[in-house]
Amino acid sequence: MPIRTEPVTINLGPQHPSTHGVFRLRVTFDGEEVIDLEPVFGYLHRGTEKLAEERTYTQIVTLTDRLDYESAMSNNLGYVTALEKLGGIEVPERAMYLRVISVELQRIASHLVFTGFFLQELGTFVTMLMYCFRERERILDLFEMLCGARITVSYMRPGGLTQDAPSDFWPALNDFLEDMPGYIDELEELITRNEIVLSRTRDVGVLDPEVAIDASISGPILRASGVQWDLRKADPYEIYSEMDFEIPIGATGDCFDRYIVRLQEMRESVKIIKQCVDKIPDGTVKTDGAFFMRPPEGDAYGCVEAPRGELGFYIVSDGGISPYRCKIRSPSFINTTMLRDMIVGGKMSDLIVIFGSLAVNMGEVDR
Amino acid sequence: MYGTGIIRGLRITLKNLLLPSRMFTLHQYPDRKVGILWLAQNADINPLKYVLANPGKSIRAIIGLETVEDRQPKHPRFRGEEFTWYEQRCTGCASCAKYCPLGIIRIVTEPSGNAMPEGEKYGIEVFDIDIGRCMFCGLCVEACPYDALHLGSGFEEGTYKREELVIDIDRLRKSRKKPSTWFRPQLEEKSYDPGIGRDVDWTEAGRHESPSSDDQAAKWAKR
Amino acid sequence: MTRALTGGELAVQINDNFPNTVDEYTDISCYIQSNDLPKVARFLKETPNLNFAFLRSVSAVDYIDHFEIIYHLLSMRLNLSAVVKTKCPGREDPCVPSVVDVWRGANLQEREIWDLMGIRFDGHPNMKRIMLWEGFQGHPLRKDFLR
Amino acid sequence: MELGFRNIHAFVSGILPDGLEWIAFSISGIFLALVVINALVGVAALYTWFERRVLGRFQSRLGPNRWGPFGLLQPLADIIKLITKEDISPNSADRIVSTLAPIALLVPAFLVFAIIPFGTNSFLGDLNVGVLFIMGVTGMNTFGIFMGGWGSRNKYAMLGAMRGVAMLVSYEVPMALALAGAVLLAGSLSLSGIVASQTLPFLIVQPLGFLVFIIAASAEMSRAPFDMIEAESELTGGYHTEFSGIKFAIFQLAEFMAPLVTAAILTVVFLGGSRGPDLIPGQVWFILKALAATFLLLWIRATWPRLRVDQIMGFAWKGLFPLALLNIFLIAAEIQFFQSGGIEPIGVSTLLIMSGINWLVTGIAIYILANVLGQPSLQPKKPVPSPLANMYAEAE
Repeated sequence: MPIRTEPVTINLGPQHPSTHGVFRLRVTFDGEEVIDLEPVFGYLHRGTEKLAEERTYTQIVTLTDRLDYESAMSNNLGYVTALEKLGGIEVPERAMYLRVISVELQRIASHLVFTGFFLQELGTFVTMLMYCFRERERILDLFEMLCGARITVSYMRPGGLTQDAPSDFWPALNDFLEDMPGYIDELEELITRNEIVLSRTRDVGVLDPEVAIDASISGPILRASGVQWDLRKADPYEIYSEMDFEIPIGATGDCFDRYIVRLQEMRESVKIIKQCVDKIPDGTVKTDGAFFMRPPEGDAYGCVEAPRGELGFYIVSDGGISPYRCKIRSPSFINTTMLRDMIVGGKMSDLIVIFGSLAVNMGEVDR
Repeated sequence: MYGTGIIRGLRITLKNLLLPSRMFTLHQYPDRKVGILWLAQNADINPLKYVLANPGKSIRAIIGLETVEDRQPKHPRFRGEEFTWYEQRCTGCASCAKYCPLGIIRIVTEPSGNAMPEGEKYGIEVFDIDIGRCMFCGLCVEACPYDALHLGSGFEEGTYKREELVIDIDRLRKSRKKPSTWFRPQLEEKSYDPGIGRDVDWTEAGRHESPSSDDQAAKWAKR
Repeated sequence: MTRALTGGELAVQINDNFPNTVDEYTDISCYIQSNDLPKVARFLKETPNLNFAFLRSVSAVDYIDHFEIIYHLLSMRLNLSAVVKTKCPGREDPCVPSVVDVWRGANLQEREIWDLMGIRFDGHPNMKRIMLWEGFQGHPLRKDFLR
Repeated sequence: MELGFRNIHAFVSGILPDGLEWIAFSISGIFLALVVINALVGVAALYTWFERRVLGRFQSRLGPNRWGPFGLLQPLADIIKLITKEDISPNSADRIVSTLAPIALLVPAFLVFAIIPFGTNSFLGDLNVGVLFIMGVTGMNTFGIFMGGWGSRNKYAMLGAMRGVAMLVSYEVPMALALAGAVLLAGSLSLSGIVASQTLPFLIVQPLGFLVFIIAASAEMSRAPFDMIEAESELTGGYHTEFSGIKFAIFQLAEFMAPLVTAAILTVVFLGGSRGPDLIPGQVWFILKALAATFLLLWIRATWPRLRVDQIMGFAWKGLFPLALLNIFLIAAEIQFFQSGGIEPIGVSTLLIMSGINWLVTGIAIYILANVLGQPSLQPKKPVPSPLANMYAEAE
């Protein structure tokens, strides 16, 4: 007698431990195998682009904090980069160095969050999450010194920064830079050679470089596929052209490569920050008048390499005090394009691992 | 060899279990349990002497009941709640209200104010800040031309009702003046720390020394 | 350093192959007629000396009398960038051809534009609302959307 | 006087007049059951505290430390909270099955303890088919898990239950085979007999059996790295997703009993039970060894991620099953060779020779198996930049 089976449809989310916020995946299973999947977005849609149209240019900085709430500094930088391009504002050199320091710290913090949650989804019972958050806490302390807030920093302003770093920031930063390589070594020893992690992530969710480029995927996911493309090298903003660092890439584009690329990026970030600390000049960090800026009529697209990929802001100005249109190209949103193709055919556990390896942040996806 | 990687992982977790530097990285809030050694060290006497001196406390400490208050130290720049506002400095210009991205500051002025050191000023009738919606971006502080509004340094403002989160003028007047040094370099120069420091008087909170009449005369006479 | 192709350079290249498709061009961008978009897109992607394989972003701007769709293109092999725009007149059911066949990366972004701006993309495989729920009235990013 | 069924029975029938044998039997049985179950629940509650504290330390957290000295009253607080909570079950759930599920899961754990020899004797006296009893009873928890998943009418729970049944049934086999090695060596099915024959702990004599047993047992109790039944990042809790209140408490109790059961069996079969230098009483030896075993299980739980469902099944059949067979074959051959037909117990010197051979064979077997199972694709590859991008290009 043939056994009658039928596929099961499960709503993974909007509240589920592994969906990084409120996100729903409508998954159809045949036993343990995923045969269809449809992502459902929009649970965290706050209309940031519409809100930006009725705020002044400086006020929008506070909105950008809330896009990718794990990397507020990078969002700030992405926005002010676009705005400075539009308004033609020169940034003082010290401000650029401090910006790079804070952005790279944020990259480390964001990658630590990724690592922690990725391994949590692989099933390490909270341990790695706690280790990664312990390290991240020190970065957040540094942010508190810089700007008084830990997550929603609002540190950057068009034409510079709100404030120079306090005097006790530099010793604390040096301490952190000395400890961080050891932490990364520890993480690497804990996980990188772990056979369970390897067998769970190797050759899972492979993304070919051609497909990745075609699907506009950016950031560590693109680099894990073997495409050596990083805006910090390709189109250097701020003072990245003076920095000496490598762009790590992956070999196959599977989940493991996405993890290992991020781990190596943390090392490179430490390297960049060290160079910045050595080279930082004295001077002011602010530009007069930029707080109340009115850029000329026109449009500009500015982009930075945020921890999750290319974060772009397309700002159209009509000469007024607030932008006519402020479009956000959020990396997380576009990186989910290939979700279905990567997951279908895998097991349920693969689904969680692949989705985790994309490091999608819902604040940024839904905006 | 295949299979050794998982053994290394075990080594790292054991290291984290045993090494004190990796163990005590967590602050328990708002108080933490202390042992007898810590108590003795705090009292700066020999542990043995301490036990003899305070047997009750020692027993409590040994069975793990003794706690001391322990708060996460925060940087003076910490952008906290309960804004610090100096009525003497405020002219009622409402720059803060204009620059608030959420529009949660409400100011009502009346024109018959008395004269204050920085010039003519409006009397302020209403100054409401709805910190239920505030995100502590600090743009109001940044916009204040007279350094009248400062961010506070606290973070324990839990209430049972949203309405209680609105800070009105009476509360602003009465609250302790412990401004955060965020965006206030003049306070930072004095290495003021709201966590441990005293209250700041309105004369100290400004970013300028008030110029003497001679200076002012000299400055304006040149033009 | 990524070199931004000026609108003029781009217009020359496109006009050589497809006459009368370029409406106008400015320093940074070049306006294409919306009907010719798919073939111009394919040309931009597959021509070796342009090779715009990476679609950075698709944006839409509401200029009251017309909509503008902006394609930010990037060529990773040549480190070139370009901006292609197209105009889409009319406020009742504006429609432009979809470029999902050329760049898969446009998939979600075009859906988002349909959702928030109300511009329909012809040939898109899954033209549904993405951020808002089905049955939502209006398109919030339009300038005349008041709520 | 040791607390055992025989002692109590003798005591009670001494008081009662003759001819009321059945009353004496019932009284002593119920009394013993009450004592044992309450003691075990108490121990399990203490163990939850231990597990949470140690896990907390592993994860550089503090663990429960607020309620009572060192947080020792935390389990009590948890129990009170869970008991007073509303017991919610889905509208369309199968009430009978879902109510019975926690009980079906908890009972086997208690049953096993009836025959574990803590000191020289166990509660129920010495059961001469102890190992068979253990295998039979621990196999029962499959029913509990499947009833929980089926009865709660939840897709996640159902998936967890299906995974659970497949995994538990598969891992029964290597577990039984690993125990068979010990039985062969001891020449007895009774647990006391196994303890008595361990002049050298079987951990040393047959490391392969120990390894297979501990892996299979951690799968049986669905602990990391085999916790896919309740994989909280995938199934949001697995078979007990829909349970709350007292039912959930019983599920948790059963779950925390599982390591205790495993540690007890492990101690008896492989660590020499209550044997040890006479300096300390046997019961203390037993507890110490069991604690060490639970710590090992905890340590693994704190470190390793979870395997995928097909990998878990593959590991059971391709990895553990051959190893367990090899172990049995090895032990049988050695007994045939060294004991040469006699029934007298094997001497320590012979056991040492045997363990030498076994350790060698274990190393070789694991090495070979690791190279067979370990996929070459797990080796790191050298990344090559794709020609599709050149970020240093200077366009003309």
